[in-house]
Amino acid sequence: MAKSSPRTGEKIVMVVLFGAAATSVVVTIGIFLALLFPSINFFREINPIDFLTGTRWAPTFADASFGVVPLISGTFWTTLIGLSLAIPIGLASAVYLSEYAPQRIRKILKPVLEILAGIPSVVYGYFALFFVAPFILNDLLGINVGTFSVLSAGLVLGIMIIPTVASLSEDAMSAVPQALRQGSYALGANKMRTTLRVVFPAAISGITASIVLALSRAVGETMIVALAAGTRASVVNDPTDAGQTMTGFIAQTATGESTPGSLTYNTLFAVGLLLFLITLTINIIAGIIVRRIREEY
Amino acid sequence: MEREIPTTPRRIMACEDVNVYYGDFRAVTSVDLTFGKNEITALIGPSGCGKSTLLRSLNRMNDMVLGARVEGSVTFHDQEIYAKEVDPIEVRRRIGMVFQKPNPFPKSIYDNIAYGPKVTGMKVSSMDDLVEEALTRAALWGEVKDKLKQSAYGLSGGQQQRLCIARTIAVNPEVILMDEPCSALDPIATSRIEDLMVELREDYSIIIVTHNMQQAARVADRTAFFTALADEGTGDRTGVLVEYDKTATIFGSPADQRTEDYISGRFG
Amino acid sequence: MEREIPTTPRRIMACEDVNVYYGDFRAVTSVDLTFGKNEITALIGPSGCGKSTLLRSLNRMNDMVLGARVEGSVTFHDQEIYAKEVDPIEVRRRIGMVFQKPNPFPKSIYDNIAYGPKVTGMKVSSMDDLVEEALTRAALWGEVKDKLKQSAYGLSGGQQQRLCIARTIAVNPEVILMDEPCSALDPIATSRIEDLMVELREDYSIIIVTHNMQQAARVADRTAFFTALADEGTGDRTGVLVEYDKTATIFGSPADQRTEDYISGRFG
Amino acid sequence: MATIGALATPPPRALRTAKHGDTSFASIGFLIALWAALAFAVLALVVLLVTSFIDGASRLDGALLTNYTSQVFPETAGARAAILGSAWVISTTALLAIPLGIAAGVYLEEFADNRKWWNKFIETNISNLAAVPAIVYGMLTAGFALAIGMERRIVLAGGIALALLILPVIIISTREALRAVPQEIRQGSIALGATPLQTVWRQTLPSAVPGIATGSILALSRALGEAAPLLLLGGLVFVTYDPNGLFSGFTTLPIQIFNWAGQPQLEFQQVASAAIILMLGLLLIMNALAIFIRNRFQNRW
Amino acid sequence: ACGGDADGGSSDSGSISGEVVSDGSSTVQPLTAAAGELFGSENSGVNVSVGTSGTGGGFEKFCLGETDISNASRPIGDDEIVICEENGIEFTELRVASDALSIVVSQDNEFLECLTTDELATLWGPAAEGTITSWDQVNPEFPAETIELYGPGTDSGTFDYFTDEINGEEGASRSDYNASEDDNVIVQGVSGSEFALGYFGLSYFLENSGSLKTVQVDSGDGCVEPSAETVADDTYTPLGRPLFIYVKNESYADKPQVAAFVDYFVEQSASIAEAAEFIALNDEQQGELEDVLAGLAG
Ligand SMILES: Nc1ncnc2c1ncn2[C@@H]1O[C@H](COP(=O)(O)OP(=O)(O)OP(=O)(O)O)[C@@H](O)[C@H]1O
Ligand SMILES: Nc1ncnc2c1ncn2[C@@H]1O[C@H](COP(=O)(O)OP(=O)(O)OP(=O)(O)O)[C@@H](O)[C@H]1O
Ligand SMILES: [Mg+2]
Ligand SMILES: [Mg+2]
Ligand SMILES: O=P([O-])([O-])[O-]
Repeated sequence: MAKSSPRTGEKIVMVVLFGAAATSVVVTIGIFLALLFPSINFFREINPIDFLTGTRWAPTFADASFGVVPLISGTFWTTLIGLSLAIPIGLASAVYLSEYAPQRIRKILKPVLEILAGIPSVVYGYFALFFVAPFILNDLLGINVGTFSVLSAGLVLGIMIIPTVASLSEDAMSAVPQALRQGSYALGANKMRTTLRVVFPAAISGITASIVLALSRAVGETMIVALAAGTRASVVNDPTDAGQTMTGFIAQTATGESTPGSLTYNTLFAVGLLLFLITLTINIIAGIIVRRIREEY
Repeated sequence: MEREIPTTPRRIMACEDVNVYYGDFRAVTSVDLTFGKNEITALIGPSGCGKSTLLRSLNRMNDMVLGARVEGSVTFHDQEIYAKEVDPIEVRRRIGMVFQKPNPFPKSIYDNIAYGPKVTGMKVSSMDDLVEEALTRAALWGEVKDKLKQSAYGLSGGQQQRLCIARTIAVNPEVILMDEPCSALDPIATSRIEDLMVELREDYSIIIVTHNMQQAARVADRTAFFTALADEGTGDRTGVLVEYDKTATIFGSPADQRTEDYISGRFG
Repeated sequence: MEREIPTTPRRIMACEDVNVYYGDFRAVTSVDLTFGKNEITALIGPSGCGKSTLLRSLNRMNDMVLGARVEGSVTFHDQEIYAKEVDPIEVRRRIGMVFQKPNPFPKSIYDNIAYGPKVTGMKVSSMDDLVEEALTRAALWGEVKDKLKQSAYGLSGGQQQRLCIARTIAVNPEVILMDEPCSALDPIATSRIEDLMVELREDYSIIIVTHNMQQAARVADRTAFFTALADEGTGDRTGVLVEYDKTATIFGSPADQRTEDYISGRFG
Repeated sequence: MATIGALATPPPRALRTAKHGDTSFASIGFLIALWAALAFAVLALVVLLVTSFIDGASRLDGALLTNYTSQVFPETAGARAAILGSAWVISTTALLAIPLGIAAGVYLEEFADNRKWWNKFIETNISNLAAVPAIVYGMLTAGFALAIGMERRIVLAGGIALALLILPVIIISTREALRAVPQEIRQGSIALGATPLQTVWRQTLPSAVPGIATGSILALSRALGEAAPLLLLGGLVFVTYDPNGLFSGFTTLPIQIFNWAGQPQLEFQQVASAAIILMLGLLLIMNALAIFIRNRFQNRW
Repeated sequence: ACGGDADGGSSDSGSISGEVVSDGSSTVQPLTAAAGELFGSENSGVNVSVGTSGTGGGFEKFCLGETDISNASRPIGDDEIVICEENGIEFTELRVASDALSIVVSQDNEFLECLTTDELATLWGPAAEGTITSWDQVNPEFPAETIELYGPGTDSGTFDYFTDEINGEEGASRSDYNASEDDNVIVQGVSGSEFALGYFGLSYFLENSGSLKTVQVDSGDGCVEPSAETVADDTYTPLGRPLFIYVKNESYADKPQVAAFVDYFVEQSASIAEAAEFIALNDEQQGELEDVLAGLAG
């Protein structure tokens, strides 16, 4: 709704509404500044290159070292494992719900799946720690993991983001016009081919968006990795090892000593800034990709 | 109409006592119709009289509609298409369909045509040739031959509809069903499609639903006029066949008063 | 048509050199039209020729469409409705509109009618009386008087459309614009609406867009025929007024060949 | 060029083939794979619920609701302070985020001219905010509290952090709910002489209420389960009094669970599991409510 | 830190009410929480809140004046004293209980019975980082299996105490171990692997003696088991340690609820330690404690 010449009262309301929308920008700027100032102090003391390329992370030890690569490797592995579980399961669930499930079943199953997304991540953390690692991985699958491993944290993280992938992809596929399916059936295509070759490609921008959101969730998830991935900040080469993620470090350190102004405090915010920039970059790139795909057709 | 039309159609498809239900609601009641080979048959009648419903039951597209159910006999080359052992996928390949709103796939023009042959597993010696031929037959080749790799969404409405016809031709059906194929198009695009239908009649049998009586008069060999009556049982309105004859007869000297009222614009 | 129609309309609204743009695209080019008081004026023409666009520019509904822009003069009682000091809200109250698809609000029948008077701040001595009168005028009172508190969605399509007309009448407009008000309705509902329009003509001036030429012939006093031509500047198709005259003249002896072609079903 | 022509009049051929039908081997295999995926997801949920239940069932008692946590008597420790703390924080969150989110959603969906760069910018910005890690909102609030000299571990700070976290979710679901209201309803109202604002207030927004309510409940249930941002605010772990205002210290259920589960005594592990069940129960109720609203009040346009 | 009913009156047992804000050591937290709880059962108007920022984190807040009491598992450091002085915070140190910093391994572990302080230093020293990864590097008699280490994080007083005593410098430690302020994480980690080792306060061991066992420590006078007795008789060296609360003098003087709480804490230190499963002070230590308190009150 563009122009209109509202009365004065309406103009005031409109300004208020605009203000509400603009709050989001204020929040973003706020986040940026809140992270930036302590980070600047951090980088006064620590060379940014060393920070980004160093492979020893021991910021609070006597022999301190600020190479963030171990944390990035931890985040990378938990995210990778989480997505490798969530994308296939989530997409397959979405395809079933959107293309195959009878209306009645869909109405039940979709919300049931969404419950997975709503379960507190603290609960998931203990689930990974007390159930997935000892019983599923060690006993059932015979994969030898310690109590803490990026594998168990990543898998449970994957379970948590299944509904993010499934629900949004399902929305995208359901939004594909019925006319396209009919067109395909009328050419003698069966249901599987129609799904894979017409519906799926037509929904690809929505599906990509769902995966990106799941990716951001995985990168930013804190409690699961803080509880189940371990706290040893070494570069992770083997997913059955323990490791620490960026969020895990923040959570662990912030619960303890984090007096404003201290180097530890600044370190937290430097890692926070890095985390924020990573998710932001992912989203901006994904936004461009999604738009590109959409424009093509 | 300079064309000779046999008194009885050379049957390629037929309906016998066909009733179509949506759940408990009977949308079409007891239709008998014989469709002729290499003819254009038009189905006309006021909105809601079940034309689309009947058309969809001719190639089992109704299977896709929740709650839809067909009773009676629909045959194609004298085979019952609703028989247990019949594969509906094969039915739809051989009885193609073009829809009211052009519905190209969000793919390139080329891929739109190649899609059907690929998914139906047709043995094709040269896909390029097949695409060219289908587009040529749909009178579209000249306009698109330089942009085969571009998205079909860049075409105008009329071009898109011809693309959909080309796509249907590419899987080599015998019958083409069209549900108001021109109602979303402008007059010029409409007349191109009408010309195309007349050409296609040489190789295919065409059944078209149209709201536009002039269109039926212009292109159809035979016309069936439907209307909606109160169902004797439920009182709901249900579609019935009023009259079926050569188009010239339907428009010139209809046997039924309701047909005449409709044709002359007194209702509808 | 037993009715006397003056040669020149008794002007209530008029367009002068009206052009309507969507962004850079000119959808309607240079239209001059005078609408008569207590007359029904029909706008006809093929799809996409800008009928709806022009109609929406008569009560500034286009203000709501992103990118839409009206140039030229549209007057109501000789006042420029696009003048700076004019309140579009007031324009819309005095020039009501009825849409193609019946669009009752998801409220009770009563509240649907009462909505307009409430939001426009009309001083109403008895809302009940006003509701009854609007429904009576829209020939709906008898059918709904016992279920005023029930949801409007329980009504049939035809009843819903009459409810929308009643709702429009309730704010007491002078002109009622209708955009294909019957195209979603069955023939019986259509003929009730047509009867209603003829009745309403006594008190209101009506401008109707229709695809159905028979409908124009049946109800309109005057008919304007539009078509779409290639714009001289851009080459895009743009809507132009071909001919405007008494309905009898347009359908009986049109001055323009294109009108005759359209009327006789040779195109469109 | 004869590919089609030659085939155009084939001899009548049987309509029966199994090769391409929906009963082909590939089709069935595909369907089974889909089922398996969905079964996995549902199974994960069931296992999670069942294991939580087994561990905590013995402590699902009245004391869980009415007692404070206890260092001395872990076997009767309760979540009273955490339940009340969660209630305080979530109410604060709701009061902050819902009106703001709805207002922003209404502006963007109903009034913003999305060709204007600033509106586009706001839109992009909101979708990016939706992906910002929860813990970052905790850092923002901590930084903000520091800047204005506000205490960090109070109800208000927790409410602000969680409100910022769910704000984008509420904006987005408000917009979706508004978008689902057909354009015809707006046009009908405008054509009767209603102002755009009246139209929103009396037609569009009421019609969108079920959708907005559903989205808001789901967002709040997410906030209820969040611990990370509150940890950043130095969330208290041993609270044995009822929070009594916006400036009161507090603990919440997830933080209490986190703390209990970190204690050595078996009794604490049990009460942690019981609190998990309590929280899952709350969550299921909120989800069920959202689904109920979605199904019950969904408008059939 | 909590804006509770600071001035609300209480109905029962006298007139004291208000807040007692404490933070600091996670080792001492159960002790102070137990004290608060026992105290609260007699003085329902008083709210004692107990944070767990770690000893170091607690002192930082304490020296900024944010808390009344700071829990500590090591004595306050010189640099911390400076900050307190800068901010005009005067305080009193009260030793309220004892602890045996315990080295723990899994019940499944069969080769670790006793470690010398030198072996501990080899295992945990900064030089071990990335190099000492297999048990046979610590002692050739141990199996050639990968070492898995768990310990408290750097905010922890336990960490400070351990590194000071074993590695010779506070904060000097290898960093490639699983560090956590949450001692139960250490319990989980160590009990999960027969080649894992960790350290924390004795009470965590006592609660988990089903899945863990302690390693004796040899500081030159033979292997000694950590226990209440060996701590009380000072034979568990160097890892037997005092636990403290630090009280802000101003709070003790101005806030009756703080004074009442601290008095209670000192008087009942034995029963509080018992309730929280800590090692109570011996008589001599209890006497010293009461003297210090008398000085503060006087
Ligand atoms: N999917 C469906 N479910 C239930 N009823 C349906 C469905 N499709 C159509 N109907 C009903 O069946 C009747 C016939 O509809 P159909 O679409 O076949 O009519 P039509 O003659 O094609 O009308 P039109 O000219 O408007 O396209 C109508 O009453 C319609 O409401
Ligand atoms: N909101 C819009 N934005 C951009 N272009 C539009 C918009 N609405 C209509 N148009 C274009 O303006 C031209 C005229 O459209 P309009 O809807 O007025 O035609 P019409 O004569 O009412 O057609 P119909 O009979 O199909 O309703 C068309 O080319 C159409 O594509
Ligand atoms: Mg139809
Ligand atoms: Mg129109
Ligand atoms: O939490 P600490 O007792 O180890 O400081």
